Amino acid sequence: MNRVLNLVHRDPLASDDLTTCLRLCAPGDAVLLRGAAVTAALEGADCDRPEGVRWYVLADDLALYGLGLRALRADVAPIDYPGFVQRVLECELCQSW
Amino acid sequence: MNRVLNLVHRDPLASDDLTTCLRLCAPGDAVLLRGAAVTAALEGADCDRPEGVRWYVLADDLALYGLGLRALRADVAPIDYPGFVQRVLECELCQSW
Amino acid sequence: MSAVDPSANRAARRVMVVLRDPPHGGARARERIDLVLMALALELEVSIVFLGAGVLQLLRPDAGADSVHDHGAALGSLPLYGIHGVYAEAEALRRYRIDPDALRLPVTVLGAAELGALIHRQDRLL
Amino acid sequence: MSAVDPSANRAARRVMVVLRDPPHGGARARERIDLVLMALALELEVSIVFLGAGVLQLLRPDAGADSVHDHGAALGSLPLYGIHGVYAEAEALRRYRIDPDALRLPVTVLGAAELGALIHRQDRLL
Amino acid sequence: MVCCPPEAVAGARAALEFSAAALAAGCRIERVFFYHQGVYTGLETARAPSGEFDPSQRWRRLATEHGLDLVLCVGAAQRRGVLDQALAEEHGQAPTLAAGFRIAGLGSWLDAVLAADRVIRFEG
Amino acid sequence: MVCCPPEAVAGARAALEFSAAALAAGCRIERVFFYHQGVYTGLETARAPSGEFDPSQRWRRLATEHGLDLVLCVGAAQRRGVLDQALAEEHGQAPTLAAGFRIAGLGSWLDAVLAADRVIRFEG
Repeated sequence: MNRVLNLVHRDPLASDDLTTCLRLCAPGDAVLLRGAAVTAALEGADCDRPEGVRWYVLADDLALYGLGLRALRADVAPIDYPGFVQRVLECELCQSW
Repeated sequence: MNRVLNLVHRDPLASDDLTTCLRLCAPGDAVLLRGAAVTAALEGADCDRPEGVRWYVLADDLALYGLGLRALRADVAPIDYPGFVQRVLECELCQSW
Repeated sequence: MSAVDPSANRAARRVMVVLRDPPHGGARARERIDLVLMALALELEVSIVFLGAGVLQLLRPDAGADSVHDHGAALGSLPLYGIHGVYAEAEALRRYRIDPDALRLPVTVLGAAELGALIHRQDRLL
Repeated sequence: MSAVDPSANRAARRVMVVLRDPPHGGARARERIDLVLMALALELEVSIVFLGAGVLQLLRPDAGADSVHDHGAALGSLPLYGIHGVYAEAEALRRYRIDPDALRLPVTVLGAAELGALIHRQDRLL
Repeated sequence: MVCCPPEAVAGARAALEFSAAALAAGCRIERVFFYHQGVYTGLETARAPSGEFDPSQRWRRLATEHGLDLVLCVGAAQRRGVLDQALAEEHGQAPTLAAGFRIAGLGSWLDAVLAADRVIRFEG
Repeated sequence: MVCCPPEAVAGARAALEFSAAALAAGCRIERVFFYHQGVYTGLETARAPSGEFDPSQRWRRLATEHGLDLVLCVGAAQRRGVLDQALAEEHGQAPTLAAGFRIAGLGSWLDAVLAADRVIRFEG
């Protein structure tokens, strides 16, 4: 079974991208939050947490949105672009939402 | 107090436009569903119904989306373009979402 | 993008296209189907899955509706070109109250778990 | 658009601009502010209200963030040009966990009912 | 104000059909102003595939019949590469503005807003 | 595959920075394919306001440094008015394709998809 890296960019409070994506996730998959979706990485953000799914947030976009100094969810790891590349290489598949 | 005609075009299942719009409605206002938002006019559609707000759906777009023969909510009136013009003239203000 | 060692991935043949765009809201929905047609022309094993508002593409405009930009012909031709699978998410059909027997294209309705499994068996997501 | 009788509506002076676009997702957020600036230049009584994802415009990019397309300068200048009111929806600030005291522009936080009342008192919604 | 790109068929069609119905009802249309991605409606080189709804051509026809003023916002147009003769010369480019449209500032839109009884914005 | 228009700064920047990081990590980039509204990145007459992030220019620079192949989808480009010399002649228009980009079919994208280990799509 191939692992999927899910790229989510729309704000989950204004779109259904993230919830749709999470419905289809399997253990071993990853979710990378970028663009306005970085808001879902903040501490207290309300979303499903399917088991075995790794969470990342693009640190550059957190900073761009002025959220770089805010506390993040404990299960979300901030990454830079080289980290983004590594996450892509770790997963066989990539799905953009 | 001026009345507002609200034009909503995004699918309420995929965006927060309609719920935001309804939060700000007052009695006497109108909501006109067009584009992918026509899905909210179907019988059984789940959304807030603020008191005193009139609901319309653009019949052309219902037909375009292949929903013209489906049962509609009892509180939503299908209108054509001349009807759209009349609704605009009835309200002093118009807000597009 | 390729890792440094261009390995034996020429056998990538099972591809899936996820279709989530509502129709008539832009050229995206239609252009995603063009991509499906091209993958079929290259004789890949192509599956498509309609998710969320994408299931609205499966409805035929009413007779008499101004035919502005209907990509129904392209959609309808997919079985002729040997598409491997056409799937729709049960949850999406339920939320949009769409009867799976009245669609312009025969679809296999799947739950999220089965759909997830299917996605994870692909070689590429386009 | 005008009804047949072009009546005494030259006095339309109270205008409101609703800002709902998240920043950095396109030129829309910035272009909506251009419209606010133009209305101010014509000496209208201009109010703006940040709704939904629009409240993200009120955050200043972190120091050191690549300044790609920051329309903060334009936003910050609004009080200088005599903007009448700057409002943000309490519910939006709460959902995005934004502290109203740490914004790039002083805002008046209002509930949906008060905001609704304000909207209904305008002469034009731009 | 038309804010949707020409490829957004439902939005583009609604703006057109609404305008035609308003004229038929005896209303006067002060100005049709294209903003945001709506300015792509006036890009001369773009062409809807044959058989598809073509907003650019339809606006031109309605404008000719009723003397409508079709205006693209200058800032939005420049950013997106729709240039009239003057802008093209300024940037050392070839003009790309379709016949029937002109380019002007946001002020020209606000003038129309204040002159008219109603203002309607068409999105997506 | 880049699907976001150049004005979508966050998306355009992510695609660029990701590509640069992938090259730095020793990956090979088979092809950069612009689809949907992404084709506006190759529109010669468009210009980001000064001081703003300019995806078109940034892609051109990265391509020159690393020999990248920047390709616009022919169907998507024609619909949106981005024409190379050949398309322009066909339509009796002036070309509008920016230097550094070329136009080709979806087949050229799928070739790259099959030749590469990974395919990534950048939206909004």
